[in-house]
Amino acid sequence: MRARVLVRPKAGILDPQGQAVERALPALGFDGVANVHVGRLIELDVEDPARLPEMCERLLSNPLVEEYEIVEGSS
Amino acid sequence: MRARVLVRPKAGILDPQGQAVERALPALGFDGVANVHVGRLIELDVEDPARLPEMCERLLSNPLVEEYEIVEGSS
Amino acid sequence: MTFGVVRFPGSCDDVDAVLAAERVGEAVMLWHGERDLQGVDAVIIPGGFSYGDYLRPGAIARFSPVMEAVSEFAGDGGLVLGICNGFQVLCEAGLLPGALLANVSLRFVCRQVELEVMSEYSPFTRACPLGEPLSIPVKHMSGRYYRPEQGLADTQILLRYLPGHNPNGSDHDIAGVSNAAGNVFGLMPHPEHAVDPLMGSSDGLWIFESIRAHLADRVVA
Amino acid sequence: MPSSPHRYRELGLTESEYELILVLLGRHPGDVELAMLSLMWSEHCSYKHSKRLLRRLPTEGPHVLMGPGENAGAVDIGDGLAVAFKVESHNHPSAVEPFQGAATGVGGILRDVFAVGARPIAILDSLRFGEPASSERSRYLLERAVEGIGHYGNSIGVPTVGGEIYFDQSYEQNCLVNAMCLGLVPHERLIRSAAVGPGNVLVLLGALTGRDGIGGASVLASAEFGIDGVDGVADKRPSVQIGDPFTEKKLLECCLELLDRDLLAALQDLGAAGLTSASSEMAAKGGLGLDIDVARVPLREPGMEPFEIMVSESQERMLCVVTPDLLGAVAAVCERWEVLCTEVGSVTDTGRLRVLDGSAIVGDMPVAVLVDECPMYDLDPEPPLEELYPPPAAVLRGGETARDLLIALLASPNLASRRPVFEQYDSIVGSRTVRRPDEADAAVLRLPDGGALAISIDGNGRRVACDPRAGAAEAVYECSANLACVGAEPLGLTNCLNFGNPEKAHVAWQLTEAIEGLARACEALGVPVVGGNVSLYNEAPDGPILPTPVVGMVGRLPDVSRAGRMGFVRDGDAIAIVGPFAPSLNGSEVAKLRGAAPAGGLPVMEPQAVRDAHAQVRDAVRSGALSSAHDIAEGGLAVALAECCIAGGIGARLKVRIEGGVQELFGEAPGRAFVVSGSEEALTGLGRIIGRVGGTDLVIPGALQVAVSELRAIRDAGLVQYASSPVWSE
Ligand SMILES: Nc1ncnc2c1ncn2[C@@H]1O[C@H](COP(=O)(O)OP(=O)(O)O)[C@@H](O)[C@H]1O
Ligand SMILES: [Mg+2]
Repeated sequence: MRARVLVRPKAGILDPQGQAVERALPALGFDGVANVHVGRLIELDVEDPARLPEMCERLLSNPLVEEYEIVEGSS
Repeated sequence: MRARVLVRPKAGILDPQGQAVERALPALGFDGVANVHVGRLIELDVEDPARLPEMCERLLSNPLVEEYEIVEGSS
Repeated sequence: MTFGVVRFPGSCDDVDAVLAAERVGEAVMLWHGERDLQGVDAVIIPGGFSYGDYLRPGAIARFSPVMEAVSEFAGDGGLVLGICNGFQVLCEAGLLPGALLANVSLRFVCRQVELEVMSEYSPFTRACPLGEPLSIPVKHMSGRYYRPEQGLADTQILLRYLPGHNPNGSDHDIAGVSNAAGNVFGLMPHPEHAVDPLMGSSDGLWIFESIRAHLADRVVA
Repeated sequence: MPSSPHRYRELGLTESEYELILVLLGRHPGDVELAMLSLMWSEHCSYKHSKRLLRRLPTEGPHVLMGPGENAGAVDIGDGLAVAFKVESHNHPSAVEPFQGAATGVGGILRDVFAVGARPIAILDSLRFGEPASSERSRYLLERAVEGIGHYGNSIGVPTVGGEIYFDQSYEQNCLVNAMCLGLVPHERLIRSAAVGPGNVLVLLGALTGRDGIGGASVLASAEFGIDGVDGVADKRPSVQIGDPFTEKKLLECCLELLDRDLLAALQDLGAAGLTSASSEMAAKGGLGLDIDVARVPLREPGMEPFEIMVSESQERMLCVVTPDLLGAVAAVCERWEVLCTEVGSVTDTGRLRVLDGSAIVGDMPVAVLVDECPMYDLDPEPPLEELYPPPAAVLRGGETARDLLIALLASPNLASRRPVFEQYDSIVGSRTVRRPDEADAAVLRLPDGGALAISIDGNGRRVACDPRAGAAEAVYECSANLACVGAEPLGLTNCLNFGNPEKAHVAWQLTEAIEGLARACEALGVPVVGGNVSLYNEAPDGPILPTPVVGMVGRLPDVSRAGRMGFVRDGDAIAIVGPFAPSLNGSEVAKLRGAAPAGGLPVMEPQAVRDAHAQVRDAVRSGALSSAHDIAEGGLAVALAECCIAGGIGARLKVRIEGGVQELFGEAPGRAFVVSGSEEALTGLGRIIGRVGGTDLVIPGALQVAVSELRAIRDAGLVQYASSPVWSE
């Protein structure tokens, strides 16, 4: 099954990439953008989706500073 | 409106990160994983979602090597 | 006394660490795929880009067989020094508190920085001249230390960037921390690249000298 | 299936070239053959417009172990060691995708160096972009190219120890990204690329093969594919190559271990034209033949056609020849380094390159047709009648004081501090670097025997535009002067010739004259050319780039502890000018800031006098008698003095009045003269004493007085203002 893991910085953790994007967009004429956060996208085929949370905890994200979200059965 | 942009390496373009993760997982006892790709996740509040594609083309993704997917109204 | 320097695929400063360690003792390379630490007295996890730094710096390396042995070694009180990527690996492995995030500048930075030594008792800094700043280079892309709410006592902060020298936006100018037991130490600056005046500074030698002195005492005791 | 006749044009072959192919083969080439021929006969692989000219360059020398023809040249540095080095361009890929283009440029030159068995120990980069003040694109290219170079070099653990960057309108459409790599190798580990021993096995090492960089050749895609290609042919054929320094790091360590264990008979990197070029070159150099089975090549994507596999430019791959009895040992080393290792063919004595797809033969040509038979063209050089390059926008309006000029120069993109760039490069990994950027005019790397290597890369297109012959020679002299400043004697040089379209008479003239200038300067200094690269057709609708020969020179100094520095250090030291110094404003940075086109003659060069000056400074540095040495280059004497003050954090006061004003202070005559400091005794007889080190200001009586702190601040700010802050951390 195709699965998708979204990893984003935890609330309260400084996210310079998000800030950089937020700064860059108006400069390009895109206004009305706020709360930009940049994270990681991992897409993979897994035989046993039940093991995804464990994979996220142990490898795909760093629980101390990141939170993850699993989206199953995507494209 | 909250929107989500998923940026991933274009099909056929080398994805060293994806390869590295794919090779690492079995070593951690996670078998049955394939086609791993690692990309970028951008989440943002945007007043005019109609402009998202343009933002993706010009800043959020590099159209030469990446493709993007816009998921609106998320979280 | 013998240092063991771990070599991962993608380690870059492994040879440099060996050369530096050899100025105060012996040194051997330890291969990532093997669990045998060859009875070394101290372990160095060197700088570089283990596994290409893909996913997150240190995220993949921490799972290599040698790291199991290193964890045991640390558990038994053995001295473990993590430099730059090695620091990242030790944090990912949970042997050190906190995490290392992308530099605020989002740029790689290679620069000589001035450091304040916070403890004269640690096995990793005891030989450092009292009250003297150390001049040691940093070179990294992800060196911004994130200090966890709990789990890091001030006494575990062994190195700080002097005012105006913080190259990456680290919390509290933290440049190096130890575990609670004090036998595992990670730092972003590269002491192995400051062991000879010809290379700009020899202040980094104090770190290696401290380890040597500590182990020498232990043998006597 | 014979290739449909019209295709050769889309592949860049001319009618007459295709006709020659018909004669040589006695038939129409098949698709795979046509793809291979079109690449091997391309300018990039065949040097058809430059090879004859390159013969003019002197390549012999007492230290030369490998000259042009191998992947990298090599010179003896004593102690059983050799240094291998080469500079190569990656201009076009960098213009398309600056981060990956520059990164793979570094990856490619690294492979050229370890292809001869050397461990890469240093990288240098030479960059050219349009004007950062007026061009957002140029700022973007600068930002991303620098990140790409850092990404690859930093990740693979090879220090980037030096380089140069210039900005000029003419590079707006054609930026230049040249990368130089230098490697260390024990003589016995030096290996060539010539295939040997019919019956030996051809082994492919490293990354999977994908549709990278196929670009032009994709017109050969079989019709069916184009149709069923769901996301369209374009998507199926990415031509942007992605660099993977992690894979190359493993490949590098693996290759060096294979050589240490003496397991390889020949080694060749895969660069432009991938397997096609690598296999033809190996076969040609060995005077043998090769069979390659594309069905055995491990692929990254399904459904790749034989021609795609043969021309793919996927990075991080090497081709080697192994004797059958050693295959097991080779596989074992590769497994340890997690490097893919595949038998893809064998060496034959047929003198033919045969391409098989399993049992089917899809290509079979004499190697000579691929490598030697490509027609070589003579150029018809014509000096241009009117000026080729429009004057730049004037930054100075005239009437400035000397102080104003100095400040404007230090703030200008071409002279401002490069710190914002070189701080993004790891310049110290490897524990050899004893002179980092900004500490001396050449990078210095210590050697095991207590000596050191010195490296410098240089080229000034504006001056070459003024006078291609003299300007190209100046690049050689300036490199040699940079080496002298740290006490090093030149051993050899490499060069990259970046020019416009050689089929145009005036570009042909620039190229011919520049090569003549290089050759004469090399002869005058006794420095052999051991390798290089040519990048032509760097031309936009509104004209060619400035003629830009880039010279990379390597030298040696006996005692690393005496390596020279650029900055003034000791209060009270005397300051002297050494060497013939008759500057002119033509082609100078001041002239550029004043809006003058690069035109007018350059000051004459007395080779013997210059050579003597270099030797004097070199010997003085080696003897330890000097506190500092710095050559007078862009910005002339005033800027040279300012740089010495800034580097040392101390002032200087000239006691002589500088006659001649602007020309004397800011005029340029690079590669000839030096500003040195040291005790009065040390400098007497060495040069003309002009002042003293000391105080907090740079003082030139009757001309200017500026605080060193102010000079530094201005010079530091120069480039920073153009550095668009990055959005992603790679
Ligand atoms: N400007 C030059 N001066 C001297 N040698 C050159 C020059 N340009 C190319 N060469 C030599 O021609 C050979 C082929 O160059 P190139 O195609 O760049 O090699 P590679 O394919 O290994 O990168 C190399 O040995 C190179 O050193
Ligand atoms: Mg090559």
